Amino acid sequence: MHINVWQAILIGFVYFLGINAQPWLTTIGTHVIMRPLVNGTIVGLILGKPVEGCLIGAAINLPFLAWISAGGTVPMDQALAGTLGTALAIASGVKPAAAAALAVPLGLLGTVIWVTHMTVDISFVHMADKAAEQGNVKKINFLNIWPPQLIVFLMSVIPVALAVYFGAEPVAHVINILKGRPMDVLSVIGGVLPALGIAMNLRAMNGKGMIIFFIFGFLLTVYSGLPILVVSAFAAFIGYVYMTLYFKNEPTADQQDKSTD
Amino acid sequence: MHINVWQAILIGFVYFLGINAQPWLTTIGTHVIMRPLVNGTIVGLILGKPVEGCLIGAAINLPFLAWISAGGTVPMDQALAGTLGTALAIASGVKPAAAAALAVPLGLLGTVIWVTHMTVDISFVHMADKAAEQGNVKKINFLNIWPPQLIVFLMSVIPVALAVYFGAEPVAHVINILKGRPMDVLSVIGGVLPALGIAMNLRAMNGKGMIIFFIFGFLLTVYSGLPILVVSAFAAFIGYVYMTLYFKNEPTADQQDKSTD
Amino acid sequence: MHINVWQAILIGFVYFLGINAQPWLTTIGTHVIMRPLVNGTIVGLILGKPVEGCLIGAAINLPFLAWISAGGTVPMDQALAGTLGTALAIASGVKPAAAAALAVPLGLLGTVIWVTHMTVDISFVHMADKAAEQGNVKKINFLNIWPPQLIVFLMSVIPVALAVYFGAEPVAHVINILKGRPMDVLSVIGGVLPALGIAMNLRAMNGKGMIIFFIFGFLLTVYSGLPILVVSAFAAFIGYVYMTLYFKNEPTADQQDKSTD
Amino acid sequence: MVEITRKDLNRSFWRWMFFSHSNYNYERLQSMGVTYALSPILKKLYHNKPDELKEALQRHLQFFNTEPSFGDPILSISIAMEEQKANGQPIPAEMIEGFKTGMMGPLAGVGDTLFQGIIIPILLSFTIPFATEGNIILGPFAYGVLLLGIMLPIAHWLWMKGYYTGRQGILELLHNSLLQKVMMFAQILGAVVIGALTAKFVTVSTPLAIPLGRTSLNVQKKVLDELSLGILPLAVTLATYWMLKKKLKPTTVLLILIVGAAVLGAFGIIKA
Amino acid sequence: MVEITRKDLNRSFWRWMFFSHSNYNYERLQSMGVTYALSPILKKLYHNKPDELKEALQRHLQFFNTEPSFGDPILSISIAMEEQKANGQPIPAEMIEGFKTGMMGPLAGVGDTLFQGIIIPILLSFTIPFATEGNIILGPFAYGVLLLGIMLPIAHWLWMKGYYTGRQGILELLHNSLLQKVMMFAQILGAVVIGALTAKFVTVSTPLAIPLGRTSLNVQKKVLDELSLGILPLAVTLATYWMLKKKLKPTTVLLILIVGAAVLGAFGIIKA
Amino acid sequence: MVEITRKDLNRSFWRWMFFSHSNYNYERLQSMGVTYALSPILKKLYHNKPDELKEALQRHLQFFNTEPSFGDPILSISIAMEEQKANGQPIPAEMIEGFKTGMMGPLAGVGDTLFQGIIIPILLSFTIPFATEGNIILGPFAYGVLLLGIMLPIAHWLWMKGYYTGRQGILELLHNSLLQKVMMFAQILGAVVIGALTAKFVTVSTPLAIPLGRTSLNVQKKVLDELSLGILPLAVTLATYWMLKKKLKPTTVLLILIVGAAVLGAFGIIKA
Ligand SMILES: OC[C@H]1O[C@H](O)[C@@H](O)[C@@H](O)[C@@H]1O
Ligand SMILES: OC[C@H]1O[C@H](O)[C@@H](O)[C@@H](O)[C@@H]1O
Ligand SMILES: OC[C@H]1O[C@H](O)[C@@H](O)[C@@H](O)[C@@H]1O
Repeated sequence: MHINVWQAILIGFVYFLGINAQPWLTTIGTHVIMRPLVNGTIVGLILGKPVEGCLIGAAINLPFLAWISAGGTVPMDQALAGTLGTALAIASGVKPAAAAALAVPLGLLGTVIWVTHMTVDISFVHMADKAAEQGNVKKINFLNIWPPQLIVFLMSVIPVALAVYFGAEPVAHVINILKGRPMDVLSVIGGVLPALGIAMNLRAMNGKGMIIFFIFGFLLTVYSGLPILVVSAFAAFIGYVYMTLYFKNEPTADQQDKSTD
Repeated sequence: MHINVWQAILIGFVYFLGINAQPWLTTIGTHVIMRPLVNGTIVGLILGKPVEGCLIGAAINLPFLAWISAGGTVPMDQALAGTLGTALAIASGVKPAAAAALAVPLGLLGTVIWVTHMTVDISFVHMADKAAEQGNVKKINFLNIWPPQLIVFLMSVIPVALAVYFGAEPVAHVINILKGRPMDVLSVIGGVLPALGIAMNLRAMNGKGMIIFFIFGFLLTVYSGLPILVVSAFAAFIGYVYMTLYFKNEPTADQQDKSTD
Repeated sequence: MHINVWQAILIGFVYFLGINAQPWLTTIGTHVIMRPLVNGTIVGLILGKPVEGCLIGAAINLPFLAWISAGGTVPMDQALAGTLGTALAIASGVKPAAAAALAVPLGLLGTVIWVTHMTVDISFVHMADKAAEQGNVKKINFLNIWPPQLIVFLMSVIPVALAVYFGAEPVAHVINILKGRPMDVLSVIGGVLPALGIAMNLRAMNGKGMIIFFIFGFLLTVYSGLPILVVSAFAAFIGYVYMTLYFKNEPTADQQDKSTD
Repeated sequence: MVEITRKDLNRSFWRWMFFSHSNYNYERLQSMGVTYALSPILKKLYHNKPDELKEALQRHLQFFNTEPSFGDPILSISIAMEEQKANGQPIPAEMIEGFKTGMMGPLAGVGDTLFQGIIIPILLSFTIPFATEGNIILGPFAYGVLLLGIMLPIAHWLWMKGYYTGRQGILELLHNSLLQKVMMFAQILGAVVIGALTAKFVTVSTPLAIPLGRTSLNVQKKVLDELSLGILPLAVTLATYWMLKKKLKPTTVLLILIVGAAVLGAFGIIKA
Repeated sequence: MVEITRKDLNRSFWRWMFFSHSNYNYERLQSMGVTYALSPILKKLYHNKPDELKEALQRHLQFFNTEPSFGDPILSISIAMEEQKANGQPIPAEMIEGFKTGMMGPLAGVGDTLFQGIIIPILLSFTIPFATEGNIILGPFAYGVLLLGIMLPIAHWLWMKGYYTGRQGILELLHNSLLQKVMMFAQILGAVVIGALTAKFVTVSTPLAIPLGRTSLNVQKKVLDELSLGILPLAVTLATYWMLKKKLKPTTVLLILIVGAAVLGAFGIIKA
Repeated sequence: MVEITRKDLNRSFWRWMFFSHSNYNYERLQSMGVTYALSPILKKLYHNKPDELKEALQRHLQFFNTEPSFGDPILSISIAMEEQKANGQPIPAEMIEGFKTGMMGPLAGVGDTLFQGIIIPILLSFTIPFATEGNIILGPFAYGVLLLGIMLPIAHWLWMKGYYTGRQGILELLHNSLLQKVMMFAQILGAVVIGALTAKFVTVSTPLAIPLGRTSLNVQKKVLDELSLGILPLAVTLATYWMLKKKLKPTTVLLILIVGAAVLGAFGIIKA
């Protein structure tokens, strides 16, 4: 399908909003818009295909399940994978699993923008130091928002808009050539990639026992066929019992509550 | 169907036996006969339709699941709902759920009899005081049983027998008029009422954690489709494990047993 | 089917290897070959019907599930039941359950061989005492292996080979006569016998609580229909949780590991 | 010296079991049942002492109330005390009275919770499902047999235990972790079982369908069931629980349920 | 005496929520976000004291970094300290600075684990399954609403709690077993849920068939599925976990997965 | 000074593994196996001291019995003691003898329970189901491989651990909660697994039908299965367990089972 200039620019803007810790409800807002689940859907909306965007975004999101940014590190840029990836996938009519295989590597590219941003911003801090010497609060406030955000804005909107506008056709062409076996291989990759997100999450949880609970969840789901929400209701039950028994000898605010009601 | 005089009187007598804490194995016997599950079946037996009585009695019993009489309070009179309700329902051929919706409110009526009983009985206590002054054991024993029981007997058998004998036809008539939409609404009510018995029971158990176990039981049943006996076998397993782990550091008679066998 | 001389002798040799604690990887090897599951299959292999051997061996093995030899006691001789039983069952074409009913009593017979062995061997100990006085290490070593093993060899290979060679036909004949009702009764017995092995195992585990876990495993399997391996995965989960909560206050090497990784 | 025999004890026990509430009243509650149950023993103990008999009768005609089965050791221990008193031990009347009024509350609390709050609902939960299929044997009959089979032996065991081990024995029992363990086990069992009961017997769903152009969205199947099967019955039950927690009277809640179900049912928003 | 009002606190809170990272940089990280958020309060406190205002601005322009939502009480407590200082209490600048640098690490640790490591993955696990069926409402929309509905109230509550109960209140919270309980509960929930996710979304099986004379042995159905359904997805996930444990970088692992899947897929050893 | 090398230790280990029971007898049990296993080491240690060699041989020809795999560190520790003795340390013969007889009981107890009572039944439970479908690889073969793969490494590890950490190391192991944890875990696993085994392999049901007028009541389907599926197999197994608990000999129980099943089967009361 064809993508027009305005759509391309809007998609670039979605990417801008999804960059790690961007303003407009900083870490909170961006924990939402950064996720391909969300920005993929928005991109789909812009292109008039929200459901496709949702399906593809969800697929791209899985390998980023446990994406953690701590201390300013950004392991991969899922916002780029989500926005650009979804846009190109919709434009060339790829299935979600293959789309994920194609989009995830884009996440590696995006970190360049983040590093540049965090480097350039240093100069504004030094200006702020001077403003502080003069007690110029207004200037500090201005420096915190306008110059750095303008730069990120340009650095994010322009390249993404260009990539979407000019990239859609060639990518669709290449995809067309790949039909058949190569496309199947992409699906295989797409089917395996979610393992990364899950494994990273497991490691982030960091505790031997968690592997046991993880395998339990896996087997319960595989053999019962229950939906995830129901599995998680049972998990909550188990978690509650485990937690209660584990901490039973340590009085908490909670228990004191109990004894008085 | 037609109910004859003797059946009506017998049903009244069943109600007499089912009043809270009546003699003939006081609290123990009446914990049995008081329950609509039981007296409904007996009423059915008297009317020659034991299975119908059983079905209706069970339905009427659910909202009274957690009926608790403590310190002489009687929240509702389930014996009246069970006996009179089942008799009238059988007489007019109502389905169990609708029967429950009709019978439960009768339970409110019955408390009048109980309150009267507990008030009138005071006078016999005062007579007993006098007998005690004279050391007249025989008289005290007589006063404990004959006068008060005669009064309850009349107070319970007569009105119920009358209600059953004269009520059956008009009730059946009204029910006949209600066929269709109004009857459906009664079924809706009957479907919701068991929630009361269950909720009262939950509250009587009194402990935050119990809600969690309750929801677990609900979800397990809904998603596994297992019969209640089997669910309760699993519940017993969980209860055993929980209890053992909870009390593991406190030696009990039980554990001392263990170490020696 | 016909069993030839060499097959009979080989089967006798399998029995020799399967006698409690025989050499060639003593207790370890014989914990393997002693089991009807294993020696039944080997016998099947010798007779050219490995799958039948496997099926019958498995059936015979169940009542011996918790066979425990402690301090040299040998409650029953499962190796004889497994080898001779499988050989005769294959020869007469009996179904596994009935085969088990026929073979298990053979286990009682076999203990005679074991007792003889442990009695005769005493004489070699006395010879070894003398060798020790002379510091004759070589002789002690010889006495530990050759004389006793030769005796067990003869005592085990000969009778079993004879029983297999000459017994096959008469047994097949008898079995043929038993077809119909008597055979059904054998199947009934065979269906009940595994209870013995399981019950002995339960007792060996020795702890009230284990009955609860046992019943849980039973009900879970009966109502879920899951294969045993999957049930045991869930059991492992439960065991892990139970164990962790049970020992949570006692630091172990394991936990110290955890805190440093 | 007068001695209470096992037979005396049993006789008293059955008198109590049968007639504890026959003259139940607002002024003294179970006092006449108590006196009735103890009277043969009092007669025996104070055989030739009419004054002491009178005092004893008056003593036990005082206010008394407890859970009849679980609280019965209070009476058998009182018997033991009366026996010692009759045989010359220096036991003042106040001691017996104080003991009775001191113990009747705690034992009623535990007993009511255990029997009426846990065991009976569990037994009903086991048997009602059979009854709703018309099975009288596994339904009402099994309920009655199981209930008597559980409660009578407990009551009798406690009565004897009370007389023979005395106050100390009963207090130990109350604080023993065995009782706590049984309570916890029964509570968990009960909670899960009434959860199962909710799943089977609270029935409510919605027939609503939201029109979406040519097709329409089945709210029950496409929304509620996606979140969880049976979410409406569960919600109704939890809402009822919440109302009770907010101290609404059961009769009020009953009314709310009836009117609510009637209105929503009449407007076709819910169905059975 | 200048007093900080609830309105002042709220204003600062939202400034922090919106612009904590707008000039995020390698030298001082969130320092400018902090100064931006606190500046209205500093202006109010040091209204007629330009020198003290300058010092305060410089103080907060120093290096600072924490988890913005969970670590925000550090800032509200700093506000309380600045208020006392402005009102003449002997609070040296070093105390405020020391407090900030001392607390930012621990709170970032707990906060990152709780939010990014547990809550967000759980919410994604709940909503992605709906999204893969094209359900936008229960998918991305529900994700966003739930996340904001959980994180914003926590952040705001902590901010207020910080100002009103001070350092002590926050330390208690950190060591309280309630926090540990919540963490453990959430971890278990999370672990089970991502196990379920693995079952639903990691897809890999083998089309291999071992020829056995005339028939052939379907490896997937006759061998792998006999051991456990989904054993390949589980193995792949655990292998990935193991690689990460061996300190391989995520990007390296990503590469290994892509190349591995491509090669095995191309040779027809595995399929999606 | 004579030194025992790793190679010496390994040699002894395998001699023990292979021939511990080759001359097993009622008088001294494993004593000749012990002497056989230790003899190369004794020869080396007391190379030029024929008298001490004789004494050592006689020492180890004394009564000895333990679980060969789990109890093997007793022998490797004895080796360490003999080594020190040979090198002049003041170790009296009684010390070595006392150590052996003191340790052989406890280690046999734990070892027999762990291996024969738990691990072997579990492995059989895993593999027999495959065997009953004729799968030789996942059946008997897997059983053998898994058993050796578990027991041999444990035996070898303990042997080495015994020599190098000595008595102290083994005692610590025995009282360490790790061993208790493993035992508990294995017991629970085992109990559940043999429960599953009961469900799959104890087969008994009733063909009885109670005539009720024109129709008849299928006892299995309408009564037993309503209470619980598989209630007869479970009952038979628990009854068997109960008989064993009542100290009946396994052979007696075997007889009861056979006769009982035969009679009930012949009269058509039960079927397979
Ligand atoms: O680690 C604390 C904090 O550091 C940076 O500000 C970002 O990476 C945040 O996402 C993170 O929460
Ligand atoms: O509360 C103790 C006791 O009080 C009254 O006697 C009745 O309500 C009983 O049902 C109850 O057990
Ligand atoms: O009890 C220890 C040990 O005794 C004998 O050697 C045999 O019965 C072994 O199987 C057992 O392990």
